[in-house]
Amino acid sequence: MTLALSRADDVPLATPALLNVTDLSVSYGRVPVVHDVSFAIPRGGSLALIGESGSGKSTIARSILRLLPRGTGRASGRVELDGAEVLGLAEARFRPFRGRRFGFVPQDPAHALNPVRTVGSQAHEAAALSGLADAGEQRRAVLDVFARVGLPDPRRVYDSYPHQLSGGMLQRVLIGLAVLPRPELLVADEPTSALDVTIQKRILDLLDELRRDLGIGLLLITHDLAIAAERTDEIVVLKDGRVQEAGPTREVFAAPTSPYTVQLQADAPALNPDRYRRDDGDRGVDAWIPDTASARIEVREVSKSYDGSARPAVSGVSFRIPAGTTHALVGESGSGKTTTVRLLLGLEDLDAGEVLIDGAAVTGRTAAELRGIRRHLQLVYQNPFTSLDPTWSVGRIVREPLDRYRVGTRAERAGKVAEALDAVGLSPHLARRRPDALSGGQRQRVAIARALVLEPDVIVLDEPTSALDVTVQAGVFDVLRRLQRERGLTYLFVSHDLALVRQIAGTVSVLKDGRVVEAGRVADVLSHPREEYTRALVDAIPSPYPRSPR
Amino acid sequence: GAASTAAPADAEPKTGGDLVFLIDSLGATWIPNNSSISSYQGQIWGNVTDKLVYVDAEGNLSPWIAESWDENADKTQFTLHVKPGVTFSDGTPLDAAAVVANIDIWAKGRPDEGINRIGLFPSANYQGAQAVDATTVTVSFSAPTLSFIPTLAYHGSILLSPETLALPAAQQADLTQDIGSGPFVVEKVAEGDSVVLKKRDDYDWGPEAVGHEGAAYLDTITYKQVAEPTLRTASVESGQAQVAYNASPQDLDALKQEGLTVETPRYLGFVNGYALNTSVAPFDDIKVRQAVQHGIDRDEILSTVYTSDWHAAESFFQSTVPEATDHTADFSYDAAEAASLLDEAGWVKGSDGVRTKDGKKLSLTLYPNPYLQASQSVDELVDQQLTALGFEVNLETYDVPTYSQKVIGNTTVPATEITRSFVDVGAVAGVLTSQKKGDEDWFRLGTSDATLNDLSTRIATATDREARAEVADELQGYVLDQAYFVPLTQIVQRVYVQAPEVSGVTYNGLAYAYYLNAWLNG
Amino acid sequence: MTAAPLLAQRSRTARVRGIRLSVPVGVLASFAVVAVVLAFSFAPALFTSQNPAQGVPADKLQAPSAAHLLGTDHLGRDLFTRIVYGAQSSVTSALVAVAIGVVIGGLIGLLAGFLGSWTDVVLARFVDVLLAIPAFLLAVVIVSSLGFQTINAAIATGVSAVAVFARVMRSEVLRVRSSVFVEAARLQGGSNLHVLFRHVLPNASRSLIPLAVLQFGLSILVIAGLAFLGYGDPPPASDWGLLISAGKDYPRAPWLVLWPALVTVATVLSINRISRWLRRTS
Amino acid sequence: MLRTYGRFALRRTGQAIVVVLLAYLFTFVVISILPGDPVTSTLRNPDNGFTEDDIARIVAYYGLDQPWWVQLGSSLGRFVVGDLGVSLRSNLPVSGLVLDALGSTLSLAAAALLVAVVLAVAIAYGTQFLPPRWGQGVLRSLPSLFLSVPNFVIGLLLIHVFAFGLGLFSMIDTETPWGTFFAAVALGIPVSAQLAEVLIASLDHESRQEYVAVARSRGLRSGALFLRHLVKPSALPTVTVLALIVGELLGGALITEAIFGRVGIGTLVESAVASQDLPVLQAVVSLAAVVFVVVNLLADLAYPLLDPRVAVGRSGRPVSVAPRDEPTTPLREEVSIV
Ligand SMILES: Nc1ncnc2c1ncn2[C@@H]1O[C@H](COP(=O)(O)OP(=O)(O)OP(=O)(O)O)[C@@H](O)[C@H]1O
Ligand SMILES: Nc1ncnc2c1ncn2[C@@H]1O[C@H](COP(=O)(O)OP(=O)(O)OP(=O)(O)O)[C@@H](O)[C@H]1O
Ligand SMILES: [Mg+2]
Ligand SMILES: [Mg+2]
Repeated sequence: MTLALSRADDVPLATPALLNVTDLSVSYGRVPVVHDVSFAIPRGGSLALIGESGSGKSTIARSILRLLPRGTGRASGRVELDGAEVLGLAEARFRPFRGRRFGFVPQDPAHALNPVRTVGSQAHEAAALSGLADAGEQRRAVLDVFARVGLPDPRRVYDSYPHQLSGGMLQRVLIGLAVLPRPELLVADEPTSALDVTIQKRILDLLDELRRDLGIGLLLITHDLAIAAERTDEIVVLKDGRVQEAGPTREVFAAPTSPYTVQLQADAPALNPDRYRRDDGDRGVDAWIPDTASARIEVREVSKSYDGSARPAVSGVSFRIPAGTTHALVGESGSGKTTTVRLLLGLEDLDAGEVLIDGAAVTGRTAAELRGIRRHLQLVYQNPFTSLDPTWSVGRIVREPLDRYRVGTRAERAGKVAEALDAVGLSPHLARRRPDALSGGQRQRVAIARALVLEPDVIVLDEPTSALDVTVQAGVFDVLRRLQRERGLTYLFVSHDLALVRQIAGTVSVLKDGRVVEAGRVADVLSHPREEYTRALVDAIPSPYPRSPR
Repeated sequence: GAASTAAPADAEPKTGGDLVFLIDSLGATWIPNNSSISSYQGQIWGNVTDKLVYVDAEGNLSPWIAESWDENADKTQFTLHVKPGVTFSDGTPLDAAAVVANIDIWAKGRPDEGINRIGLFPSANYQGAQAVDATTVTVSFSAPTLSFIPTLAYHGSILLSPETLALPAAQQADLTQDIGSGPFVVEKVAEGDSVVLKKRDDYDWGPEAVGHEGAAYLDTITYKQVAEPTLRTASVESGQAQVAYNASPQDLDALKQEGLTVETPRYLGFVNGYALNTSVAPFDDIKVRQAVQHGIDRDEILSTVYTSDWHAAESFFQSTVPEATDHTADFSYDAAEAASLLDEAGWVKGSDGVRTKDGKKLSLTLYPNPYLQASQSVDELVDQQLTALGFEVNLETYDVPTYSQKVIGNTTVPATEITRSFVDVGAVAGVLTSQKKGDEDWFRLGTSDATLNDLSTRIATATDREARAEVADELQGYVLDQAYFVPLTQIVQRVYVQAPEVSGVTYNGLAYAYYLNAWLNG
Repeated sequence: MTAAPLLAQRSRTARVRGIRLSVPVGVLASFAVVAVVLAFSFAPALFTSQNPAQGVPADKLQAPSAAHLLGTDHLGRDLFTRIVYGAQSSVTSALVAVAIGVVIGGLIGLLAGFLGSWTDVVLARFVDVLLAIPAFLLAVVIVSSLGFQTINAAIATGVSAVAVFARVMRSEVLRVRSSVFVEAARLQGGSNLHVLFRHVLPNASRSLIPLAVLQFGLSILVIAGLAFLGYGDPPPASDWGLLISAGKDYPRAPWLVLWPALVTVATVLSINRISRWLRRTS
Repeated sequence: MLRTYGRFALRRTGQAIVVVLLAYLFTFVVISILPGDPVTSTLRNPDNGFTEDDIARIVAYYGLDQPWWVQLGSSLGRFVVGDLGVSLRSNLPVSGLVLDALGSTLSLAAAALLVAVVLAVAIAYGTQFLPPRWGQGVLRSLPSLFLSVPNFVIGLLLIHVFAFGLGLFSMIDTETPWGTFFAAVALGIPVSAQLAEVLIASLDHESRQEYVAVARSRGLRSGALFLRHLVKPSALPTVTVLALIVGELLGGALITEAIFGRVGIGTLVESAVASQDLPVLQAVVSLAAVVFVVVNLLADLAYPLLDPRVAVGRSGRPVSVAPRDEPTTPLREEVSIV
């Protein structure tokens, strides 16, 4: 913070910073969450606020915009826009700043528009701020800005209700509405975290473009280090509401000074494509097994259509996974990844094709046989917040498969549970807690422990870390990698994060609209994508070295 | 006449005025035969219809529509002389033919069409009635029927136009179609809410005993249903109504202090008390029965539950019954006596205060009579008093339908609380034993008590009122001596709280308010 | 597509809750009131030495005084004693009502939600019928059929609450049944019964608890209403509703209505407060 | 859309009819559990002095001597063609009795609904915008208090203060505007509490939504914010609850009418219950079910039209088309009255 402060002091008085935040502290009720944060953004400049979930990023944004929850949230310190203090202004005097000088792009597009009013009717509120009184002119301005942010059919968007638009479209609408009155500063709170990588890239490009063309200052909030690195001039790293490090982005990345930043950088997959390749002889990542090797799992030409949707969710998907390797399924949202996994596990009925486990078909088995197969085939769900029964203790959750399959005596089961918890790096005293009392990373480890306890040979991981911070994510993958080495496990790993796939998978199938468009060794597919689609996916991986193409 | 009036003696009656009478309920159906004895609807029937005979508060009979009557020596044949010139409100004459039609339907009803007969009419002996000429009716019975003439004064025996009587039940149930000859006619009916009566200007045949000639003074009477007792009295207090029916006894003193009039006419009949069941323990033992008689402090009931308007029972009958005689000594309160009677009978007090004998507790269940408003409180107090004596008392309170299913006719109920009116003491014969079909056998003696059998027969077959009165005295003494019956208090089943301006109301022997002679002061 | 921010949001509220777990004063007071009422009903003799059914007739209708804290009724019985002893039947009957609602309604909802198909259709129609008849009317009809006693009023009240519990249970079961952890349990080799009793039931019944507490308060009122109309136990029973309805006949002794009414209001208010708190914390 | 909506409407209407018939049946079964019949028990009044013979003949007249299935069959047969039978108590046609009573009860219920809605909206608005903080807190605790007071206590209180104390209305003619107003207040207060709770909860919920903060970031004033953004989404769940509450009004009328001395469905029920008047009870219960079912049918049919987030699925069921985690999308099957 001292860094930022001194920088702000360096700025000549004639050109005051656009935004100047000094010693900002915020508390909710009696709980302080942000401590003495200071930074400044020059006119047309961009600054990234990064940090793990809960570090206080949104809280800072809301204090600047004076959108803290009434009653509980309290901010102190100074926030100056163009040299004018705004934190202490009466609401009536602050209102003119809203929209016209501060634009806001919220974190979560799905909840940022009134669900029972059309997009257009809400857009007029923004258009009115730009001084247009006539409804016709307002409408024209709205349609213009929708076109500007790359919405394909502005008229349709104008007439739609929010739920009729995709997340990417909503995010563009929100950006459009925020820039429509041409504010001086745009505060964008994780504008892309909810979106597919391909869309994410488009949105970030759009923001860059707007900033360039309209001279808007940008406060970009993100937890993704790579994005910050790629897109901003300056960076402030937060942890637990305190500034860990601040300065020009390039400098911070080149020589991080705080241990936290160092760790963040190490954990971000996009910044460390070779993290796991250092362990030599690791088949999971690198080995390419010839077609003749017997597959632990083979999926042949499986297809599935859900009732009522015209297009099959999965159609003719095939891949094979040799024992002890990691296969990745990638593709954008809705491309059929989860459906493929569910077909493999027999959670959905196949329309066509077959699934072979150790060369034997799964379909047509009795319930008892299926149960026997599943014993060796475990699934870790995408979302650790819903996959654990909230009324059960961790110990009981992990013990459940043992109880169900009647494995060993009571004492033996207790031993296995302890082992499994230990294997995922959870301390034994957590066994008595309920899931609510655990962090997301801990919960996902519990889910993994539950998958491990039966000592299966195959674990299917459906985006196991998409809900977690990078640091936590890195911890989970460390565990998975170690277990694979020790036990020779086979993984099927589902993700839309190509950077992560590059780190940990050996082979990959790229899905698009339910079909495999490309497959092969990760190194080959990602370095030399043959398909346009794959290339788009690869390009969307944020590059750690801004404005210096490799 | 028995006109009780609150107005100063010199007040002149005023014509005109509208009286609002607040009533708990307007009862069920308006089919005359089915509803005329209702404590609620009886109020209205009494003002829109006439009867052949009038009975005053002391039980004296006097002529009304029957100007006079003759009876033969063995009381099986009666001749009624109908007052000429009486008409129903639709203009048809109330003549001998109309009287015959009415007596017939009282006696027989049309049960297959849903029309009851009149319950207390001596139907069993009824042979028929004939119109001898336009004003003379003869009625014959197969056995001596001393109770016939009093029954004509009974609240069930209301005279209606023969056209009304011929209507099917569903139409009779519509009060506006029921045509009477009384001082008021039905003006408007709001089902379940109110009934408005309007005075009949050409009315001129009120009972001689009431001492009023010509039409009524009041223009209208509105019977309005207000279920909450406190709201009824409060409405009279605040001047929104003139009469509140059935106030809580507890309130009466305070109401009087506020200047309201409280009328507590008693009807003719049995006193309030328990008919004990001699066929079940512990009342198969005369000592226990007597202990209950002496163990109940009637003064405490009167002072706690009631007010000075209530009277202690002096006998088995209300003291307004002409045949009633004073037998207070047989059942006076004496806790020590009661206790020693129980000791003698072998009931020993245990550590919990409850007496036992042969391992069985001296327990008793009381069923408050849902037809008597204060019955609940009285039984609660009796519960306290008998508990002190070593009884274990339970109270079971039921609503009317449940009560009639579970208590009435149930031969295991140890003590049945009686509230029962009659206009002729001959009715008593029907409740004592089981000698005849239809007898109620209150004490569950069957025909085992020869003395009672004899007394009951003599009452039933009497042909001479004087002689019958002596039998009645003997009967009262015997029943109380045997402690078959435990009298509590005389019944005031109908309480009227009136605004001070209401004057000249008449209460007949059944304690209904008759407004022919009533007017509003000021 | 919105999983990530959603989750961030959820974890935040969890964290927020962690901070707020301290019990508000109002809730503590409510627990105190309920505790006193429960103590009344389990050990009435601790609070009063007088007899609820036996009074001194000479002392009838006395205003509150040192001898009779809350005054006496028309038979000279101590009102405080009657309220204390009345707690038992008021509380037990409300408990009976809630138990019927929870058990029958819960079972119907559980079966309808878990078994689905025609079981669901049949049970849903049955519940619709119960729901379509106004609860109080339904209670009156049932109590008139069972007979006018407090226990029957309690049963009737319980039956009229069945529909609410059944609906909530059913939708909870549907929610839980389709949840990921239930599927996970199946993958772990759990049978139908295991899933039903170990996962679905405990989770679905969690939201039934605040509802049951709320219904407890409501039942006290409904049973009081039935007693008021004369459909409950008669005196000398001293259910609160009965005390109010008997007391209203003595307008010159307003304390006879005031105190039982206040006790009822305080109890129900406390129960509602607790229910609200439970709903917020669970 | 139109086809599926038609199927949805048809399905819901069919269900509604089935529910009404079942309600009729249900009442019959419940009342018939009781041994004995009302006619016998009235005739048994000892003052009447009837013999068992007399009683048997009268009972036969009412058809009460028939086995229950015969009675059920004939009454159901009549019900289907709209004949409600004859009251056992008053011997008058049930349809006439019910129609007479209905007017008064409907006006009472309508007035009570109005009172409840006005009160609830006032309370809910106050909890969001009343300037002193403690005032908001007080308003927040009002619904809970309203829900804790037995409604007969409220009724008695109003009568003693306004009828006898201030003389605003009389107990003789209770159908005057003031009389109806105070009865409506007594009936409406508990209902307003439920409405207010839902309204406050959804206002609280909505105002915590991100879109409200975002709208505020566009510089909207509080008033505009409330009108444009909060009213409609909070009103939707409230409408649903409102429809469910209609039944409550009919049930509550029972006590309110008894206390205020009004004649209506409530008093009709009370007397019918006291005399086990099965035909009347059946008619009233079915009527209540019809009212409830029709109101809720309308609410159901309207919902997919009102809320853009709810559409009718191909199966003819309303489905939420909003993101799954959207808690403000109350599919009617999930809404419960508490
Ligand atoms: N309305 C609130 N009331 C109380 N505490 C809150 C509130 N909102 C956030 N917090 C707490 O404040 C801290 C900072 O939260 P904030 O939303 O600013 O984090 P963030 O960095 O934006 O996280 P994320 O990456 O998950 O969006 C967290 O501990 C959070 O639990
Ligand atoms: N239960 C279902 N019923 C109908 N359609 C479904 C269902 N589940 C998925 N789909 C559809 O099938 C297609 C593939 O969905 P799937 O969940 O497999 O995608 P995904 O690649 O896992 O996406 P994401 O990255 O968002 O998890 C999508 O179009 C989806 O809308
Ligand atoms: Mg945030
Ligand atoms: Mg998926």
